Amino acid sequence: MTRYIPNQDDQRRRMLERMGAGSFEDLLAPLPQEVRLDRELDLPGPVSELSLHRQMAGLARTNTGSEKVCFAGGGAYDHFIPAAVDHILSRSEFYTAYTPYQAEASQGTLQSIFEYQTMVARLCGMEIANASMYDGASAAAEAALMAIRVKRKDRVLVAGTLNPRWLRVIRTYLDRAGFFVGEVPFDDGGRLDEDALEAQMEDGFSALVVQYPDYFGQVFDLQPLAEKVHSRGGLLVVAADPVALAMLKSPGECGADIVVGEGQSLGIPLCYGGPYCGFMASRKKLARKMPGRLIGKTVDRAGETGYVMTLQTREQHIRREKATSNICTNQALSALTNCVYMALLGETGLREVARQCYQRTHYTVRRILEEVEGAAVVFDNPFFREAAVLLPASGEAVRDAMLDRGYLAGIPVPGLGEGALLLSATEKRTREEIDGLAENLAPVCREVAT
Amino acid sequence: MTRYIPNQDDQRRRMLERMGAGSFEDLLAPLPQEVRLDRELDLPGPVSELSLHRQMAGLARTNTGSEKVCFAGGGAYDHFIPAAVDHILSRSEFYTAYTPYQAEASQGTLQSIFEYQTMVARLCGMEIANASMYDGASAAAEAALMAIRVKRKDRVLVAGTLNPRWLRVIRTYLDRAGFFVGEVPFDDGGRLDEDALEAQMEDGFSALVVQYPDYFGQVFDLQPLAEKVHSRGGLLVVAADPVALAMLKSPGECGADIVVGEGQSLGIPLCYGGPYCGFMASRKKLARKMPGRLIGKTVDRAGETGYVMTLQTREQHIRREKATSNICTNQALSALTNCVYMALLGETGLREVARQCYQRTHYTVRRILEEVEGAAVVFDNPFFREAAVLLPASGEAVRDAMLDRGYLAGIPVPGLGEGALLLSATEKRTREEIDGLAENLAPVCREVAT
Amino acid sequence: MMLKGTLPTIFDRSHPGREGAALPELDVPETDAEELEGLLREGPIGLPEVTEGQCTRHYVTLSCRNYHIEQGIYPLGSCTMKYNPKFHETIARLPGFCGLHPELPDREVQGTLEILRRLSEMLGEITGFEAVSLHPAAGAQGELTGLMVIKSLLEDLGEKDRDEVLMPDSAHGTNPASAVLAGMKVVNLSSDSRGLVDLEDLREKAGPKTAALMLTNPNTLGLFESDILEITRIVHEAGGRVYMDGANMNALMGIARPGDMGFDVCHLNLHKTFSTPHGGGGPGSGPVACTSELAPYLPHPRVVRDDDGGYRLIDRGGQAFGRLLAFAGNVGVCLKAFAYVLSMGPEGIRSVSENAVINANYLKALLSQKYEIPYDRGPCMHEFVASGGRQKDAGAATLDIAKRLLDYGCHAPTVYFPLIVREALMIEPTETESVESLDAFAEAMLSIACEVESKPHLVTDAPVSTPVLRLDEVRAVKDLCVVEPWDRPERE
Amino acid sequence: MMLKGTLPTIFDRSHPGREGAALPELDVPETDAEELEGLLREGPIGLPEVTEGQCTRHYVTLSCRNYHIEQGIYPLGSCTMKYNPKFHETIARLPGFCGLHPELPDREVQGTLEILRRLSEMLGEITGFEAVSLHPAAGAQGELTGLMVIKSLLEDLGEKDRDEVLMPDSAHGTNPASAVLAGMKVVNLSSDSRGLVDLEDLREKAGPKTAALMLTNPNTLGLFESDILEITRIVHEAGGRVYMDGANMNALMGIARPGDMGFDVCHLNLHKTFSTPHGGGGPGSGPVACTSELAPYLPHPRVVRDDDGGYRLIDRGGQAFGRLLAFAGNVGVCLKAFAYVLSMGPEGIRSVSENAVINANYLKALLSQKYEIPYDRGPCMHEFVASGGRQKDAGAATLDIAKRLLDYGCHAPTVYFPLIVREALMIEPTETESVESLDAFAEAMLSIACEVESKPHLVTDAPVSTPVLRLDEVRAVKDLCVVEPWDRPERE
Ligand SMILES: Cc1ncc(COP(=O)(O)O)c(C=O)c1O
Ligand SMILES: Cc1ncc(COP(=O)(O)O)c(C=O)c1O
Repeated sequence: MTRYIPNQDDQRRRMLERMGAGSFEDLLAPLPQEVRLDRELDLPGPVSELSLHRQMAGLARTNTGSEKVCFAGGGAYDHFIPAAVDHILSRSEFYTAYTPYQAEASQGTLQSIFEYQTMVARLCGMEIANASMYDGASAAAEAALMAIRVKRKDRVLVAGTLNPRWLRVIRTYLDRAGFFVGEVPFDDGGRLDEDALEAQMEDGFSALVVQYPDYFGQVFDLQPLAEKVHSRGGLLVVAADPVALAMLKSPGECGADIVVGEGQSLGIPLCYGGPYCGFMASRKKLARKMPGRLIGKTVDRAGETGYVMTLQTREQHIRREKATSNICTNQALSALTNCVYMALLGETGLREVARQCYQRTHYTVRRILEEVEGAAVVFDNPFFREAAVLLPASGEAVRDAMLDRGYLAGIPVPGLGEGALLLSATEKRTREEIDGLAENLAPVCREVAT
Repeated sequence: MTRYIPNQDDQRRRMLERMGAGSFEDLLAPLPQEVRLDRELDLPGPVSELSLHRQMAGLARTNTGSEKVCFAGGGAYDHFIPAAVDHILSRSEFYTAYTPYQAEASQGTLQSIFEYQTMVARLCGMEIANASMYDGASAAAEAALMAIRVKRKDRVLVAGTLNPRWLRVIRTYLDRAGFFVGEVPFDDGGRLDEDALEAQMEDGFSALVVQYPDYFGQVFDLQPLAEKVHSRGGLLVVAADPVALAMLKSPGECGADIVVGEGQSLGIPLCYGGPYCGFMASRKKLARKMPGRLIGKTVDRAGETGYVMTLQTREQHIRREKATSNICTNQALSALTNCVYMALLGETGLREVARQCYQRTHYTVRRILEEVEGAAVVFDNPFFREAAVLLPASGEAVRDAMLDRGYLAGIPVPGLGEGALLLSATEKRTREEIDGLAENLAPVCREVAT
Repeated sequence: MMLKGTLPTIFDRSHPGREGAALPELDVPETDAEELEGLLREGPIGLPEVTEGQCTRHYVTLSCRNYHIEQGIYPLGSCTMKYNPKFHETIARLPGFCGLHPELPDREVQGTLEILRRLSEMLGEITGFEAVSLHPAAGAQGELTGLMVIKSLLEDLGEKDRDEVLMPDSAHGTNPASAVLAGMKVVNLSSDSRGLVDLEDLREKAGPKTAALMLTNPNTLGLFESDILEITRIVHEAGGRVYMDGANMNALMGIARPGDMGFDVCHLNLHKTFSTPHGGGGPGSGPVACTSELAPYLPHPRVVRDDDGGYRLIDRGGQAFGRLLAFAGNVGVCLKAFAYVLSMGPEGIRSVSENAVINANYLKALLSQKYEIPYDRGPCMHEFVASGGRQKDAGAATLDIAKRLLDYGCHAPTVYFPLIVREALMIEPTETESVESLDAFAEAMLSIACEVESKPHLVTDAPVSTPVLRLDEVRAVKDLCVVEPWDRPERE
Repeated sequence: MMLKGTLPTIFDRSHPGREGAALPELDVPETDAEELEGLLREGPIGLPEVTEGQCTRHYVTLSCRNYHIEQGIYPLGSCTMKYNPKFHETIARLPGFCGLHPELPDREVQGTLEILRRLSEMLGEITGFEAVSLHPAAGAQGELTGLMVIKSLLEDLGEKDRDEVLMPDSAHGTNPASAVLAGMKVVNLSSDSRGLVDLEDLREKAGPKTAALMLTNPNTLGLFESDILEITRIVHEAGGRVYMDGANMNALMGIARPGDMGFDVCHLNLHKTFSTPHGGGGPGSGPVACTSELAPYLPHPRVVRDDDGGYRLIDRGGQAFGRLLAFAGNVGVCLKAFAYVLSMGPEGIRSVSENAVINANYLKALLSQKYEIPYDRGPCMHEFVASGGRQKDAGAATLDIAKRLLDYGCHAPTVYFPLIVREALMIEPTETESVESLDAFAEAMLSIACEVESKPHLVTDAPVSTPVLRLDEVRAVKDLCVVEPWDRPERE
């Protein structure tokens, strides 16, 4: 009947006979007549693979954005992905398997995720890491909830320099569960407002969530913040860019208690926002409060090393309403992607990615300041691979006009000023492309401004 | 040092120590100084994967031909290839393995090629088939040589309606080995010249090689020819289009002794001519004269079914100068491609491919005759999925002008007349594309003619 | 040929200086990073150093230690382990789709928006609902979304006190966990002797505090809730809404629709019913479909079609309860599900469910020769639950049977769920298994049942053919080790 | 977990009506095919009918019965089983390359022509020759090409009587077979006590009938022919040409060039030295490089670069001896080799050979603890030949050792070749194996040597861990069965 269903009429008849049913209708006996659908579904198809190919290729072509030279970041980056990554992910052994419920028949998934957890923990400078969350933003929200489980205060503070999308996700999760979010504003210099922070901490809180580097790319030492938060009895939750961690002091070293982040930059295609992969690492003593799956090392009957899902009593299928989270299916294949990517790039490769992102973004900013009269950086602090630039024209209008010239110039951040554009250059952006961006921005700003 | 070489300086030092060598230079002791290269090779690179990607994508873009709507055939066809084919071929188990010298560790390759041989034999209506040849043309040449081994006459006749490229290949193989090729011309009606054939057979011959359908797409019953050839003591070698065999009487049924052909249309991309895959099938009694590898079924020590390379005493690694051919590496992965393609399309699918090629090519010819004033078919015989059309302008000029309009309209065959174009439409050519071809041909013929 | 036992980790294969991927040289003038002094990482990160070949060999070797759907039957109940069409994987990798930055404005992403919109409509048609959100990343997040939607409506209606979620004791663990995450309380309903919702109990517990009933239908026993119209009526009359956990939708497509049964909202698992791969545990996608009453509360972002035919993402405003992910959702997964619906067409989609139901009933008939089938009063839907109770009494637990199946080259069913069946074996063959495959699986199960009687150690010692033998889960908890230990080199 | 023993064939999985791929409906008006009456096939073809899922599962399951390079070391001597870079596979699949019809005129295929031209030049530089043809599909066809080129030259020089090809007794089987196919006679040369060409014998046999000497260098013992300059001189003085079988070029790249040793022509195996995958036995590519004297005779087609920078295919005319394939050659393989040279660069290419040589010598040193190494008078090049003679005397043949290695998770070396070594084990580790991998292989070999001494049945009964046990090759010949039997249904 279709290319995905093997049994044919004669076989179905024989099967129905075997179970003593006269026809398929007999099997529907438990369904009241009133709920049975008495018509065919109103759906398109069926289409052959060749027609499907034509239709999908046509739709893909209308996604003109995929061909624009990308200077947008904001939590999703246009990185180079070695071909070997997809070779491994395309193994049906990995991508068609279920959650590793039968450990002895799932050592491939289990060991690779154990390796993933190890890499994430080392990158974050933490003792443990879990097997992945849906994305960075939901990982941050789950970290906030985790902090509440640990500290039992119903309020979590969030730095105003956090990615606004992430802030909305944290708000949604916490609001609906009956908890409170306090936003700590930043001052004109781009720094967290110390007084506001002090004041908010006074009121009692379980954790402060801070991004590192922050949404605007700024890098501040986390250590003083960690000390302050700890001295007030809270946990420090750091939302980190994993690429930055190859270059910057690890949050663990600075005193963070929980580190979360978005793994997209580690080998995952942009794909209009998903599937991505949230990571979460923490101090070991918090293990039992952690949401999500954890893979642990153990031995088999013969003493050989093997891996299993562990601390399952935290999870919904065992603990039900007392579970540390409702997460079940996570982003395992994306976590494997991160793992393989990090293994391929390795110690020096990932450092080099970080270095090039840093250098290329700095060069981009420099060239824009050279080319575009009246352009300025919004803040004057050290930044990593993302920068807010103030242009002499509406950020949104400039972005749109630049798209016509083949560039996605960045993300408008009107909150920082009408002309503010957040931009980022990865290792993929060549000098030519960067120069092209800067040289096109100048006339575009003039056009748009008038 | 590079991403493909694992050993590092410290490791190499330790290895050299272990074998008692002071340095790598010591290992070059057997090379006279005079033959050592005293400079670095003059080669480009090294380039990173990302740069390589840019360079290769750039080169691919200059291959403008890949985007033309393809109506060319002539032994290579633009067929639809289901995605599952590449999924299977991309298994490193298949594509990174060597020739299955250790049968117990190569059952994957061996069984699948056994299945391939079976499919080929059934398609051809023959009793046996081998594990593949380099391409259809060299398979035809090897079949001619095989016929000479069987019949011990040093001359082989070739129908003039054979693909001229194949004729050149047969000539090259036979000439160089000291054998003779007699070409049997065709008459104005597109049929083999019976008298010439009779005359050439008189002189003694080992085989007649005939294409089915012939180069111009024409289908003639092979049976009378087989009888004639056999009655004169020769073998009939049929060079067949495997897609046609899903629709037409099999050569085996018609009395062919050896059937060869090009497997490209069974799942292999066009790729500017290679790698393709020659197939060869024959009567069982000729097995010991066959060139190339043969996979056979057997049992293991426990009586379980397994597969091995068999009749190896025909092959070069055993029989050396007495081997039936010098072939060693063949086109195994392409044969696997054919196998998986045929399994996916299956009995009805391959028949449908044949039917659609037939119908679409006929529609194409009909539309051209409707649209292009003065166009005619060259021959008036039944044809399968290829047809020679005579246009009122130079075939080559028309082809070139049509390329500018986005069509590869066919292959000029000036031997049939200045305006002759050989064209073919597969199941991939939509009605819209066919109409477009015909409608563009009309003005192009006018333009070009003037 | 495959080596069994301990395998080195990728860290064991590392040697300083090896590289697996190189970048192009930096071609822009360098800034010296002195502004970052004191902020820079010192000492190694601890990532492995291997070549591309070593890396590939390591993970390919690891992969071969997995059971997977292209190896054999994978009858995990409640998981719908069907075949994942290959071409749909190709589609999701087309640069036009996977190269899209999520901050691109709508006009640059029309193809993807169109697909998201049309997929929503398809899923609405299949479930019988007005509106669909593709935002949730998995079933559990779908549940949370559905409950948040209900909660938002109730708040708007001024019914803040409704904070109880009723659910049967056979419910999947995510149901109670999601209810709590949505800030609600769980009230368990008992199942009756049929294995269905106990109407008496429901009538008793549904009341002014009821926010919702969460029901899986067919339920986790694989049984259709025959009283569904009565059930939804009771809850509605009590002022609550009814949530359907649609994990088992593979039983119903084209046959019956939640929207026509009185449900208000349901989630689907694209990674089950809609053939997208499970990926060893994700990513999935858990769209939520609901009535027009609930629609305004669905989360951001949503895709609408404008009068000019263009598609637009709505990411702010209205009554949406918020958002649960930074971006639109697991878009790549949605692409595959869209392709699946197109590939199947309406007849094919119904045929999926028909064949899923036939396959399950056939297997049930075969297995009932040796295994107890509780609640077996008539046909099941796409799955059924057997009990290993008889075998347990003979000395082999359901866990042992599961492990033994691995030796037979089959994956095990879901075990010990639902909780209301002793020694549960929850079996879902799916429609993509052939009758030959079902026969072979049944043969393995029956043969194991015989082993339990005659040579139980074969079963209790299983598995013996897997890369490792039975693993010690207790020890994994006791000596918790979730990251490879590392002697971090001292900083200079 | 993997099922051992007999596996059904794809035909066993077939059932009428199943389909694995569907075509779009025919959208053109139909011709009725009555003109074909009497010419149509009647009755079924006999192809299987399976779904995409069944097909995929079948071949994926089969694939798991293969040993492969991403599983472990594959030290087949003379085969250069190195790692196949993944990105090069991606390249060959770019539509811009794989979508090109071979009858397209030059202007439409400039990218591919440029690559073919530049690859020719690179290979010319690596081998030290003037001209290169990428036409031959594999090494053996390269040999044939090389010999035909020599033959054509000799004919032009009026030296038709030169029809003897000299070759050492250690030559690969394709060498004599190719000579015969080129219409020449084979004259064997003996090897001397060093394992090298016996100069005396050569001087004796080289003469007025000599068309060519065919020599593998390093030879099949892995030894460099130290007298190579003298050898080529002798042949040239006798009026012959010298052909190098370049299958072992992995030993020499960037270190020494055949063109600088006095060779006239040589072939390369891109599927060995240049990292393109072997595909389970092909496709490969066997380019031929030669001196300017021989260049005019190289086969069609060739690619030239015109003054305007455009590339052009020459497919007719000149002195070319003809063609051996319908089209240009195994172009897809050439693309990968081109990418490989670019990826490596000049230093990397030399480093390939350096590491290949170091790896071989290291392994030789380790194995010499237990295995006899004949002709071991100094360093080997990229491979070496051990003898299992000692073990044979103890009761286990080289074949047994080879099979036993499979149980250790390693592939076996090439065995019983070259013929001049008793119980030969020809071992080529390649540069892409790490020292850890070499150590593990040596450990396996040494451990097997111990087994031969203490528990020889472990070796003679091997393999036991493979999907099937030792196979009966004799029976495969006796009861020849190369296609699955089929009861062709009678025609109605
Ligand atoms: C009945 C049921 N509900 C909910 C879920 C949760 O879905 P997900 O794993 O996609 O979060 C599952 C998955 O196993 C399930 O079987
Ligand atoms: C020394 C030698 N010469 C020639 C060949 C033949 O090469 P191919 O198999 O590519 O035809 C081989 C391949 O095994 C070889 O090892």
